[in-house]
Amino acid sequence: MSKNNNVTEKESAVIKFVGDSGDGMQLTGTLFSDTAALFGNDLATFPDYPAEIRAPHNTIFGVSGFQVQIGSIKINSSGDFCDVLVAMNPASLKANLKWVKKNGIIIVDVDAFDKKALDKSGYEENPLENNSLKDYKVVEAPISTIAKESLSDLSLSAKAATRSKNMVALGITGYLFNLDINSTYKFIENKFSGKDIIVESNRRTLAAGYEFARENELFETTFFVPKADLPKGRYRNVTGNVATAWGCLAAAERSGRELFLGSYPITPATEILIEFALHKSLGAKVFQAEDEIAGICSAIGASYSGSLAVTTTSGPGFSLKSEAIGLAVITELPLVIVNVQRAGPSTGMPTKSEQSDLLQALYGRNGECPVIVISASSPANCFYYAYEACKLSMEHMTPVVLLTEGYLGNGSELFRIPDVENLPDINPPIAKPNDPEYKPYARDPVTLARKWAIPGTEGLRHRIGGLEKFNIEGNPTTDPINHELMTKLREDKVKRVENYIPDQTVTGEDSGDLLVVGWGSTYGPIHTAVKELQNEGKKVSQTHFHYIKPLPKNTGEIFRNFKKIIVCELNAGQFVKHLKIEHPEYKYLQYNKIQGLPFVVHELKEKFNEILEEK
Amino acid sequence: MSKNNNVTEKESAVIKFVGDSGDGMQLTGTLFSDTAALFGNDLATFPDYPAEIRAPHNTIFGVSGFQVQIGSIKINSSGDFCDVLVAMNPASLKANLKWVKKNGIIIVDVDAFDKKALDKSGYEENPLENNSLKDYKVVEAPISTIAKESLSDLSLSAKAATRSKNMVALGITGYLFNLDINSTYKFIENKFSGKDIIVESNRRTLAAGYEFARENELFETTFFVPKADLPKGRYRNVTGNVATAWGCLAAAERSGRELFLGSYPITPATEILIEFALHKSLGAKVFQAEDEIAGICSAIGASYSGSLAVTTTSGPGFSLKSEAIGLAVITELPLVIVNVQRAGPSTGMPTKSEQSDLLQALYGRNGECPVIVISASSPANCFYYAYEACKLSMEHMTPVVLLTEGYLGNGSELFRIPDVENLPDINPPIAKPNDPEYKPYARDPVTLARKWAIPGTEGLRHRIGGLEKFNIEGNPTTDPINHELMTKLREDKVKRVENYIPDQTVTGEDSGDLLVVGWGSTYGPIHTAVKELQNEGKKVSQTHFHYIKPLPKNTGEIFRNFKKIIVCELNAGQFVKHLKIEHPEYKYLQYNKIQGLPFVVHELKEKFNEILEEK
Amino acid sequence: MSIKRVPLSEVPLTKEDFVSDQIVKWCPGCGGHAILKAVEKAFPETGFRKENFTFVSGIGCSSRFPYYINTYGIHGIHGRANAIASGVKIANTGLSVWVTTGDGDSMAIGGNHFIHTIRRNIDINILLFNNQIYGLTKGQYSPTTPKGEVTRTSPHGTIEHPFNPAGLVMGSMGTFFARVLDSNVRMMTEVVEESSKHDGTAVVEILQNCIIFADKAFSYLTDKEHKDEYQINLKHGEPMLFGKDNSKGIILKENRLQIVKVGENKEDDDMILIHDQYNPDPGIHRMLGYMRPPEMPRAFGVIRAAKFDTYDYLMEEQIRSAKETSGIKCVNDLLNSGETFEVN
Amino acid sequence: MSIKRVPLSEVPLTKEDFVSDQIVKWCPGCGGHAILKAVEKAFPETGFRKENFTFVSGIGCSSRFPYYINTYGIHGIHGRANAIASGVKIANTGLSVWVTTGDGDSMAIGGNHFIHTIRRNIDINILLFNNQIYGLTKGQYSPTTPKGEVTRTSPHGTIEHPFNPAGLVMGSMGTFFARVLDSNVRMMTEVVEESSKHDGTAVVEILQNCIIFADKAFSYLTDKEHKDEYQINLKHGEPMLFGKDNSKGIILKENRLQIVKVGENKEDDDMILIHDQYNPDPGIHRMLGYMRPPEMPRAFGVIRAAKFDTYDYLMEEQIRSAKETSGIKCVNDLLNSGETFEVN
Ligand SMILES: Cc1ncc(C[n+]2csc(CCOP(=O)(O)OP(=O)(O)O)c2C)c(N)n1
Ligand SMILES: Cc1ncc(C[n+]2csc(CCOP(=O)(O)OP(=O)(O)O)c2C)c(N)n1
Ligand code: SF4
Ligand code: SF4
Ligand SMILES: [Mg+2]
Ligand SMILES: [Mg+2]
Repeated sequence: MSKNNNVTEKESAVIKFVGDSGDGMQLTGTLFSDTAALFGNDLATFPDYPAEIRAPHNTIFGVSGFQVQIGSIKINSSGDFCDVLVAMNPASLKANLKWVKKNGIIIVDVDAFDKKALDKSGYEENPLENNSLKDYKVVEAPISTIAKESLSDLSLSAKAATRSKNMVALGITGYLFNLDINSTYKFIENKFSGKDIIVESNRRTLAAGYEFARENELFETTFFVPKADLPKGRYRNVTGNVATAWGCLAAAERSGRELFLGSYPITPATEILIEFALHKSLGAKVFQAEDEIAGICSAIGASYSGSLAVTTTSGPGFSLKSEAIGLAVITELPLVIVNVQRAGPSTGMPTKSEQSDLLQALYGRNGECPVIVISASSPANCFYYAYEACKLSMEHMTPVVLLTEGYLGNGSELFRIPDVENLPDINPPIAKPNDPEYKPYARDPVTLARKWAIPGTEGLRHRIGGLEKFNIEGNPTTDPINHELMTKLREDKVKRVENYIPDQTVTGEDSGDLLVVGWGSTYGPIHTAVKELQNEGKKVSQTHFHYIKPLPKNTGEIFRNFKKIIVCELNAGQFVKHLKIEHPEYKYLQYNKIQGLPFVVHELKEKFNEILEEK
Repeated sequence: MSKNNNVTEKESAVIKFVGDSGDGMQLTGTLFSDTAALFGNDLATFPDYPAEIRAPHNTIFGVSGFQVQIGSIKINSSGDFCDVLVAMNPASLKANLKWVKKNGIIIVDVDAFDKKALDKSGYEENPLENNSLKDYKVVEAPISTIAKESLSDLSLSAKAATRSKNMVALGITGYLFNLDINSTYKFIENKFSGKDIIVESNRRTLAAGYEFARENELFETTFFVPKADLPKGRYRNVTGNVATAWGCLAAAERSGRELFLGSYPITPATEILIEFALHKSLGAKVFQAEDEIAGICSAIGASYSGSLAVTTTSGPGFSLKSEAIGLAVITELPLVIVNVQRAGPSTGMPTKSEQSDLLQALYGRNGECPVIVISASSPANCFYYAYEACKLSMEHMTPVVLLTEGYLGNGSELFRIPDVENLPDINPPIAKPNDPEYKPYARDPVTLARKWAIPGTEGLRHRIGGLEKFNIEGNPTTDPINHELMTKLREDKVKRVENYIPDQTVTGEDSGDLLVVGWGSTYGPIHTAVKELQNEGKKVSQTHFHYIKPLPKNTGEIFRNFKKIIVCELNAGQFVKHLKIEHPEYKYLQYNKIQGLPFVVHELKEKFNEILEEK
Repeated sequence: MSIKRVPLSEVPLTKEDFVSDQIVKWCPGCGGHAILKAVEKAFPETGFRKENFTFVSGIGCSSRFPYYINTYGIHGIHGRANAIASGVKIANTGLSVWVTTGDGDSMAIGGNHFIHTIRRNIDINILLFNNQIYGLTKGQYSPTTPKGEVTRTSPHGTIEHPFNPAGLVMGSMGTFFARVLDSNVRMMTEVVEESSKHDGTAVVEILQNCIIFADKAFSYLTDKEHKDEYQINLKHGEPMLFGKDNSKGIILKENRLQIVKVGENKEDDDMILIHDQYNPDPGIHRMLGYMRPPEMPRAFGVIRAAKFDTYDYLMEEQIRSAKETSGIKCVNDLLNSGETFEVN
Repeated sequence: MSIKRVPLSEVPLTKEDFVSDQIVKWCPGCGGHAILKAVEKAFPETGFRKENFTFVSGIGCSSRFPYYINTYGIHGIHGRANAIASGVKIANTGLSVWVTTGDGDSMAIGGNHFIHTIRRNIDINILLFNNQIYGLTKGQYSPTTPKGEVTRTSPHGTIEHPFNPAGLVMGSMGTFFARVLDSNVRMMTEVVEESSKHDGTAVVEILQNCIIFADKAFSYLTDKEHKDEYQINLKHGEPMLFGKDNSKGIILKENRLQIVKVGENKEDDDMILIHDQYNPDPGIHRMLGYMRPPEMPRAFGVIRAAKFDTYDYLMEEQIRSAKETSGIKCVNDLLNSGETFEVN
């Protein structure tokens, strides 16, 4: 398709679309990513939007962005700095310039750089005119004009027409990356099926952008990112939140338990709830509760009555669930609590990501109140850890907290679609009708799990509750020795899960100068940084945790073989506190960032190098 | 008054009254204690009652007890084992026999040992008849009969008459300890003033018990516990919950701020709310909210509008307050949260004591959300730590969690009444009208506290809230660097409180073989155990923490000088986790008890000896 | 309309099938004992299979109920009984779900779940033990304590207007509301049975005497001298008569319920209302719910039992229809739906 | 009766005294802008000192309001605005306290605080932005979303009966309820001012258009074709007339509000109701609150403004009287009260 024959092949590229929150940057980015994915690129995306729904035009705080990294190699994160920035107005350029690589391409809608917009964004001079962008390749395109013109003969309002300008930008970018615009059309058709006028206007503006770039030889060279060398299989692009919902649905199917979701909307976890609500055909019962407390309490009720019960939330909602988690712990019922962490404390920065609810997950309840805590590290593996959370919860009859993050929940990446039949079996310990041995708190001698006796079953009538109860019999009691026993049993039951989880693994050598420890969304940047240092010959390895409580059994063995250990987190140091408690025999260095932003590779490398050089 | 001339002087004695939950054991114990206190004994009490209001008669789980230790020496706890047990029925005898010292006196209401009562209590034979109590001095008194007879000419129902039998028991015990029964009369008169018939019946039965003991020479010897050698001053008996309320009222008076309490009843914290409600004349505004969330939120509102705001609760209610504590942290408003801990998790054992909310106090909120955490260690010093909590909260503009325990809240001891004028000054940083420098988040350079600008003040209109905000200006922002700065400032503000709290002290030598670390209600038993070992020449010292976050600055210095450190707690090991985080350079041994019961001295000594012997 | 899917018992049941082996730990003389008896009596009458009864409660004296009856049961946390019960029922629609809760549990901390459950018309039965006090925590005022009452937290009398549970139920568009006295075991038994048959959230307010902390709170209704004048027992289809020998009737005039003496005036007699508990319009039910001495008698019996779709039924319907129409039949279908591509 | 102790401004104020320097971040076209304007206009009319206005909010688009007006303000957490405001007012009765909240904030998560604040009649003003959707979280259904509506969490339509805020207010014995349209800035301004003068909890339900997620939710009321028939503006002391040229009136007949054509029938004309917002009996106010098209018009304006003691007033009274009668005047008195003894 390219008119210009000058095509540069790239292993990977980072593209970021930025504009007003009403400019449709999220859709643009998603379409770009889907098109690249369908072609066969590996990728990871990250949408970054303000808390305001439609913030005032042309303001810095109103900037909405969508970043994607595509590659012919394995892509582990949405990337630090971008090769191409598409900026729909001055404010978005201003807010994002620092993220553009030197010599990177900046495509701007030159129509949007009028005096008013420049003033509102805080630019004193037009940056397109004062040479301040000389370190970049700036491509000025009259994007709004192109949109308007290409739609002139359609009966659309001027507003609707300008709303399509994002498709012009996408057309230009598609041209730049030699994307197959025909598949983008198809995505548009599916998305807006039934709304012909919208399909048509988007199609036209997309084509117009593409043609404009081609006709005007807008770029010295276009780029081509070859197909990634992916393992055989069927793939799709998936966000962490969607993957989380799917993992739970798969666990329901495989365990033969109906799924019940009790949830209350909260950014950035709402999309899990939305995804469940879409799939009534799979039998999931979705209860949008009046608040988070009703969300979790209805789930506890559903669990008691035999469903795989899930509740999803983010920080403030997780706080509200504290008391009820205690009830699930003492009643020893299965329950999966998903916390898509966001930046705190309190309401904090709701649309920004952070890893600061880990200690709350471990300790945020009255009394000695242990739960299993696990975490996902990429949008796609949210599927597997959600599945695992459900499995552990049902098989061990205890609540599980699954920690993800806004960055994972909203971000997307390629997901190799598994066959649900190949996922591990799930065998909840369901009590049999009229089992003469049944006692509410009789335990499996190996896992210590009690049985799940479902109301309606003959011969198993029993009562449980939030009071301390006798082991085995289950009647309430304040017997001192029994309370100590039960407290230990509840802890031990969680501890024994270490026998059911995989060993912790190391990326790189099993011993060396520095072991980099992380958990959650930071896998990608840490991995890249460590790999690069390894390539430079440094004795650095990575170990990334998904199982937080209990920790894998071999954790200590891994730590033992490194001279130094550094724990990197997007908080003030929470996992490191946990390690100090669980493995006090080691010394831990820390690298922490509390900015609502992911790590960038170069800051990590700098830090690691610094440590390696210290003797 | 004693007919029997044989009087044995005792340094201290432990007396426990036990009976059905309707038997009035709490009143009996209180009257005994108040009488001893008025005489001049030092003392400590502990009431121990079931969750049921009037549990079925004669059942083990329905037993209500009240233990008191009186002494001519300093009394640090209500004692481990009792010298005298007063048991009103078989069930209470059965439940408490294990707590009676060998050769101790057991006074029973022999009228209550009928077949039915014995059956219900689970005794197969009458223990009074089968020689099973041969290791004790059993005193059988027809207590019910005495009560009935002494009231025969009063127009009282039979039920009302038997309800007075506790006074007979008190009369007997009063005789045994040579108490001044006249002052007991006065207490009764005050308590039931206006209800003449009750005063009269109690007076009569009390006298009848006393006379019965005297006439029948019930005891080989009576006891006399001389006055304690107390520092000069005015004294009273006070429970921890009442002392907590008073400490807050004193802080309100000294700071010139009105007190606002937003609270919801919960065992064992309700008495604080009740005590505040009694003293409207001091201007305290007491809002009994619809739940704990409204309790704390109304307090936050009151704090914003200029009051010293307090909220009181116990474990489950503390969980519910998690989210709102975050709001108080990020708005940097003063707020005192009192958690009278009880045994968890969940509803747990509501009337039993435990120290298991410490980690929740530290970490039980979303995001990085630091608060000051302090704790009281005796009923009387609840007054001072409540005062201190208010002072630190207002002067440093941050929430403070004050941890007490059911054992402290319900327990009582002698309290030397201070002059409120002599308490430390409290100077909240209140912004002045029309202060041109005022900015919502401008900070004191030393404490980092922002100013308290009270609605209604001219020239200070401003807005605060749960979103992250710019330092100094206070407008909401998601600026990355600012968020990191604010997170650190909030932490640092709490950390700097270490400059305003006293150094940690050591009881005993500053160095040695073993340092015993504790916090909260365990002070008494640990102190006694350590003192006894010291007297045996062992190199053991005690350090007891009241300031948990931040820890006193010299904590490490103290730890450094001991070969071993053991942390003793009534939980599964929470403070020790905190120490591992804050002072990872030391090794900690642990002694934990999770039975809803306090430590007893001999178990501690045994453990300490064991450690001392290990080489 | 919701279809009750609680399976019926194959054998006839008796009270004994529900008697638990646990010791009942309420105070002697507590109104709870009578309520327990009424429930044990009513349950065999429902015809439901005994394994399909499930009790849910919060915290309070009233919330100990599940331990005292031989069914499935979950003793929850304070205020959350209705939220837990909502989950129990939605997840397992074959159960007959019963909530026992107090005026503190459902009107104070649990007020929100109470009104939302009612609004959604989830098919559960709520036995609200209204003793106008917090019993278990020993005598603090509750949201139904009469204004001015002295309690442990209101030494100078409360300053709060109490809720009328009927007001909240009607204000939340409730479909079933009944009121009974703990001392009237016969009526309680009948009402419990009627409640069990109602499709949707059935609220039964039980005026329960707490002998320890609010003794005689309802004696103004039950005293010999007032009993006849201050109570009216409503029965569907029957005229609203009360007083000694049914000498008084209730009519609606000038938008107010008023009392007439029977037989004094033909016109009045003709206006005496016939109780229609099934009337979908809550207008008169609301007025009946609010009636209060001394002007009017307090209404007892089933005041409202209107038919509306239940939440749990509508949810099952949506799932059924989605299953019929959607191409996604299993999770593999879901994973492979939308845009996917093959790498070979 | 409560005495308003909000001090008056010594100088006359104007709208500009309340305009904030912050950028208003609501979507262009959001109903919030008009509400803000109405409040800015109304406040100078109250005569109150500008430093004594305090805004409190929860979380939601509506809850951003405090940032946009130049008063004292606290932006709280989701659902808790009314609880926070209760504390603000009780602690500092000299303030004129305003809550801005949404249908999610006060009807979903905050429902309990809403009804309890109303029950207690705490003297605050609640501006309830009812846009029938969760705006800030991008379009999930709320407890006021009409049944059947398709939203992001109800792809097949909701199955929940919505709350009518008037029902909850009346069911909680509310003393003040008004309803206004965001498009009617004049009425909003008047109602806000009336609310400010009311002693007790004043709830103003503002039907607010969310242009992004529930656009035109109220167009059935405001469309040219329906406007006249579906809206009635109530004014105290005036007959309840509406329709084109006030051609219709409302009467009460057979316990129902009904519409009559004015001038058709003398008897009907005489029955046309005169609005009495101060009537302590909530009977007719409740009916007015529930009226709904197509049968009846929706009622706007102040529907109820009854006088009852406020909680904050009663509390101050109790404190005043305790101060007068108690011997305990300071904490030293307290510490030394009861049984104490001297050791020398
Ligand atoms: C979260 C929480 N808050 C408070 C309590 C303490 N509490 C237990 S029961 C109760 C009130 C009981 O009153 P009600 O619901 O009327 O029940 P009753 O005992 O009168 O039957 C309270 C405040 C608790 N257990 N949990
Ligand atoms: C504890 C908690 N739960 C959930 C949220 C997410 N949340 C923020 S606003 C909102 C609802 C907003 O709806 P509404 O109150 O109607 O306000 P609107 O935006 O429509 O004005 C929700 C669910 C939150 N911030 N905190
Ligand atoms: S305290 Fe009251 S409600 Fe509770 S069991 Fe006793 S009598 Fe019943
Ligand atoms: S999302 Fe709706 S309610 Fe929120 S600011 Fe935009 S238009 Fe207003
Ligand atoms: Mg009650
Ligand atoms: Mg809304």
